[in-house]
Amino acid sequence: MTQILEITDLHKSFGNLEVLKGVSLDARAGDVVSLIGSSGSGKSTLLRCINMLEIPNQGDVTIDGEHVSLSSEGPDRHPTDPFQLRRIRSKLGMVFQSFNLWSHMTILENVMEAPILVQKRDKAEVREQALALLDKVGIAAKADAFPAQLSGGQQQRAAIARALCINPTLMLFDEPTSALDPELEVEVLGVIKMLADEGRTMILVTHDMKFAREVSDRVVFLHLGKIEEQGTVDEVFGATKSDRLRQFLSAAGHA
Amino acid sequence: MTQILEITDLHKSFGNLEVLKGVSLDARAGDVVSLIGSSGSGKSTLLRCINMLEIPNQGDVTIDGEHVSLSSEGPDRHPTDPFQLRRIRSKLGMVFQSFNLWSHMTILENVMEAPILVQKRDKAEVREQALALLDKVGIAAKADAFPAQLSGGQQQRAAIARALCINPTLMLFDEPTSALDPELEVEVLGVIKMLADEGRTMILVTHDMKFAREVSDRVVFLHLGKIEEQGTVDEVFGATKSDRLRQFLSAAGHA
Amino acid sequence: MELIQTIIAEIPLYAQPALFNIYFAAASLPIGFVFAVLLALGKNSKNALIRRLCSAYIYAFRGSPLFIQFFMFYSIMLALNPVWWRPWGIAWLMMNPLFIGPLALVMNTAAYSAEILYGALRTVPKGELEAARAFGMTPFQVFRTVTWPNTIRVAWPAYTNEVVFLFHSTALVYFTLPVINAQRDILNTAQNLFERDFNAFLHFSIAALWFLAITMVIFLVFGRVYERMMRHMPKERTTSRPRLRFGPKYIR
Amino acid sequence: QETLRIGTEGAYAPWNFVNDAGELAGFEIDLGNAICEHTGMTCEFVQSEWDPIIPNLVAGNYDVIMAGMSITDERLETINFTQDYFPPDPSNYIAATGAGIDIENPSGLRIGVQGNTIQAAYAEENFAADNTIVSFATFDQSIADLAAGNVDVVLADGSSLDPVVENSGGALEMFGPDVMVGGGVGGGVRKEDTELLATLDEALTALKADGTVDALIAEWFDGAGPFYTE
Amino acid sequence: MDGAFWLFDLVGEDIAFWLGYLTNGKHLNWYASFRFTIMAAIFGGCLALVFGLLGAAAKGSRFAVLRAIGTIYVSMVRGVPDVLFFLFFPLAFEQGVEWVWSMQVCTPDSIAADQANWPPCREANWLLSTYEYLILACVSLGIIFGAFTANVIHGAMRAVPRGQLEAARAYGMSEFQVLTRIHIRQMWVYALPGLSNVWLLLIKATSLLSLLQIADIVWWAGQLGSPNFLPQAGLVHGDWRWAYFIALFVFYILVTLLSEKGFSRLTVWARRGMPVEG
Ligand SMILES: Nc1ncnc2c1ncn2[C@@H]1O[C@H](COP(=O)(O)OP(=O)(O)OP(=O)(O)O)[C@@H](O)[C@H]1O
Ligand SMILES: Nc1ncnc2c1ncn2[C@@H]1O[C@H](COP(=O)(O)OP(=O)(O)OP(=O)(O)O)[C@@H](O)[C@H]1O
Ligand SMILES: [Mg+2]
Ligand SMILES: [Mg+2]
Repeated sequence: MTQILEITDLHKSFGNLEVLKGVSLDARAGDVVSLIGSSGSGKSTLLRCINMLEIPNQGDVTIDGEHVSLSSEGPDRHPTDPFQLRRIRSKLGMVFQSFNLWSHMTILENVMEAPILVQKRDKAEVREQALALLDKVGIAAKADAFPAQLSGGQQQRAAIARALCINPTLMLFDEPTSALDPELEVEVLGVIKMLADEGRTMILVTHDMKFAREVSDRVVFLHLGKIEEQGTVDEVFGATKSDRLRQFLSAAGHA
Repeated sequence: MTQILEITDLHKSFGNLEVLKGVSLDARAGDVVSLIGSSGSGKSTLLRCINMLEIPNQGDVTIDGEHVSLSSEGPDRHPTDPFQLRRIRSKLGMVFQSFNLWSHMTILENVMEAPILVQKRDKAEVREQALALLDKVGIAAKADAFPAQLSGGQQQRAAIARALCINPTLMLFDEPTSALDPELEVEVLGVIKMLADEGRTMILVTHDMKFAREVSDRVVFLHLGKIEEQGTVDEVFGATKSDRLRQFLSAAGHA
Repeated sequence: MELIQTIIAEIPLYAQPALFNIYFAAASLPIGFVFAVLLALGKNSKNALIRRLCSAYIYAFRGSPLFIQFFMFYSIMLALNPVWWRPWGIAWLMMNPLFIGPLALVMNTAAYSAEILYGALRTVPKGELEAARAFGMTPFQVFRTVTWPNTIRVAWPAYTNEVVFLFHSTALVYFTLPVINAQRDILNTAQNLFERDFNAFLHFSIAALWFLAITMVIFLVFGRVYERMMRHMPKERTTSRPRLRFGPKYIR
Repeated sequence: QETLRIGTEGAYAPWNFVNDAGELAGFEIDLGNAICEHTGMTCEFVQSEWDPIIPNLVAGNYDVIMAGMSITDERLETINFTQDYFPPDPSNYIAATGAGIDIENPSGLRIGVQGNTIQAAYAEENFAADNTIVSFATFDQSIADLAAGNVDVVLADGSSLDPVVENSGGALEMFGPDVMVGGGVGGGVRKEDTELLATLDEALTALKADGTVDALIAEWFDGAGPFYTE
Repeated sequence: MDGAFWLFDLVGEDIAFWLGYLTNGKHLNWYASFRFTIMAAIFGGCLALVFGLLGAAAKGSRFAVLRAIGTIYVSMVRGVPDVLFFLFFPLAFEQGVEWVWSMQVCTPDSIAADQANWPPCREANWLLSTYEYLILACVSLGIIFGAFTANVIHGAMRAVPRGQLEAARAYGMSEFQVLTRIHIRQMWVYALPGLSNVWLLLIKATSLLSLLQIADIVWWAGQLGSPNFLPQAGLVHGDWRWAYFIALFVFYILVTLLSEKGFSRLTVWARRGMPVEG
């Protein structure tokens, strides 16, 4: 299967704090990769490096065979080709922990904004797809509401629809349910499960081990900025090798 | 023993919501009475009616043999004799859930303020007592610190010292530990236990059944604005009569 | 070189006029502050009539230009002169710009400061108030122990800005009131000098410099006081601690 | 056709003022128009506050000041004047009727004047030591303050005070000696505008000769004069 | 007055007299002079918005020089009274223009011939009439209150939640698209309360127009209220200025009231759909 994502030896520092210390990771089409790890281990940072919301200080990211061109390594590193960056970003559907729906637009406008503005697609066609997606995530009735009028779970589902509408090659989820109450969490996890079953390629940061076990093809355990262990669900949860991971899993089990 | 507190047929409504529906309660010198009950049952309201932070719509409160004079019954009821009210209040030491220390005064100033201002006592004498009390609750070293520089547990202990310094006839505690972390809770419960052992008269609203069992002479279970059951610790916890209380206690045991 | 000499020669010309600006500010601030406290308490009162009256006063004086207030006050005082001030023998005081100026400024700053204090009054923690009441304090004692210290601390940064802008508005006094003998304030002096040689850049810049310098002194002093007031707040907690910033919300 | 821009105050009846119709009117407005007619120029009146009226002339906002301005040596240092179009006229004291003010030995008085006038200069020179001089921006204001009792005395042009006394219903009266200051009222022009000065002088001479000036004076100053014709 | 007899019959002598008085030419001039105030407020307000946006852009710029200019501009009005600026800007502007012009037209002879300190020669003199002063007043108001506006807008730009912008970037919007579609659009919501304040300040500052030799409502109020003793000049009356100034006082309060109403409407509109806090 085709390689969708390839990260090689990624380093990222904030000032003096080195958050990622050489991470390599890849995902093939249809893979669902869960990133787990304790708070502060660098999961969000890694995810944000994939679509260059954070620019890695060192290391490369290749998406769908296209290498993101960055200037020479160091803290001042920046993308050299803004057009390429935008093209690549528009293949990545990011779902944030705090939804980040644009609060001044209706749900439908939120979903249609990027396809029309960035991908320059036909408005009518986008609209059709947007409505279909909203229907799929179960909030078609809310198309003309504003984000603030929705519950957290509905907002997150809208955010997923927004990400889907750009027909992304790769979906990125950063703890998509941790801002939600347990009841609302269920709604959103249901949608993500559905996408996983459809065979979408996804990278998923989560704290919910049960859910990770359920949807992932591969699980990656990040610890202090490095990948401490990775493998299939069975390998990681069943035959844990690292002490750290065992410790982490036992703590997570309690919570 | 002398009757310190006597409440007869107390009613209190907020607008259309009747929170207390006829509560009668008394406490004799040296009694430690715990008020328990689920959230919203009216425990805080009852406590606040004792020192007239809320004025009951109906019913009487007698403290240390002195009947608090109120105007005719109804929603506009108010104290008719502000001097008497202040005199009675200065016999009641109230400890709030959220401490309510005066943030711009040092701990020592907090403790000394009411005795000097309200009871017109001699400054040097008050100071001596205040320092002794701060020592007693274990925060003598913090006398000159400001509240914001203290941990929650220390703040609550300071609040207890403040209440003690007016030599109250009756101490009122409204969930004094529920704003605290479990570790800090222990500190404060220790101090309250010490006071109970000293033989102080206290009314204590609490959610901590274990603690209630430990310190109380009598336990009062409030439900939907009425006293559903009351008696000694053994009667209430050992030989529970009401179904409601049994249900409440089993839920409390889980938490 | 010549320019520098001109500037240096010019600066002291404003020293005496500056005293007028300082006088106007110094005379009106304390009185205005006392009124402001009363107005703020009135606006916060339970009594509907008092509340309405105080709110209306504050609204009127914040909602209209000080420039017009000066004219209005002078003409009203003048209209009252034959019926009140002269018969009572206090005309010498009531009609003096050194009195009417501060009077108008007092009425004005009282409204602005009252709004600031009112906003601060509403942030007084209810729990602290209840604690004071629970100890049997009288309403006045509650005010002294809890309400006032909390209010003034919250209001201080905004009040500092109000002081600066009151000081700035003293520049309007001699644009509106008759001039007694040779009393002139900074701006008047600058204008006078300008009308002689048309050197706008020199005179107005020096006048601005004087205002700026005095403004800085005000900020320094009020900032010091604020530091002392806020001793009880840990320095890091910037959220609960309004920063003293040179960022006025209102001028007139 | 050349334009003559005339600067005036518009608050100094009967010399120049805004009437109830909202138009500039008064002796100097009529005179200005007469001059323009005589010289074949177009008149344009520009209103200016009194205080900066000379600076505004020098700055070029208008070409001639006709604002009841007396010819004085001090002013002659900055600008030129045409020949007078109103002869030297006494200034007078005005006060509340029966105030009993001893103007010969004044002390502790509040003396009102319009700022930057010859009367202001006179008061400054003679009374400043023992009295308070209150300067107003306009003549009207000084009278308003006098009527309200805020000043004890106003010193101003007799010609302007006449209608005030006449219409005050007996509340105000002129008293004391005439004060002779200034050298008549003339039009102020910039020093370098010698040509304009000559033109205006020539026009004034002609208008005086044919009685126009005297007729206007008689019309606006309640029958005063004639000054310039026999 | 002859034509107004029917009025006398209709409403009685007193009212008819006052109606006549309040509609005489002088009063009509007063009413007409409100146009200066309104124009100054509207054009001054628009300019303030323009200067404010420019100032905020400069202050938030990536270039240190622009940032410094922006910061100086924004803090400029803080230390010095607005009246001073209001007097100074028009003079400075006039003198600046005359100075540039004098380079073109002045000859050594004409400079020598000129007596005054300014302008260098007569030919370079720029005559200011009411409308030119009005334009200068608008520009001054724009500059002064533009500084306040810049401050408000700068703060509002920073108040827009970062997540909103990150989401836009994550979907591949260009920086310009992020700025126009999301950032500026949401900025208004946070800026409106501050802008409302600045607007009220600006309205109040329009009362200063008379300082620039503009016969505005304040000047006319003084004229109308001044005592008049000359029958030829119209109704003989005492000092009525207090009444006229109270009228202006009330006028400004009403304008403030209306403005606040308008702004709260605007806020509701701009916030539609957005979360309400506080
Ligand atoms: N913009 C930033 N500037 C400075 N430090 C940052 C920044 N973003 C993240 N960090 C730091 O980098 C470290 C890793 O952060 P990151 O958000 O990637 O952790 P995480 O694994 O996602 O944790 P969590 O589960 O709490 O979200 C943390 O110590 C964090 O404080
Ligand atoms: N000031 C008030 N105005 C209106 N309603 C009030 C007020 N104070 C309390 N209530 C209502 O009265 C009811 C009882 O409140 P109270 O605080 O006495 O309950 P409680 O038993 O102390 O509960 P908890 O354990 O949560 O503190 C609640 O429904 C509460 O919402
Ligand atoms: Mg994270
Ligand atoms: Mg409670």
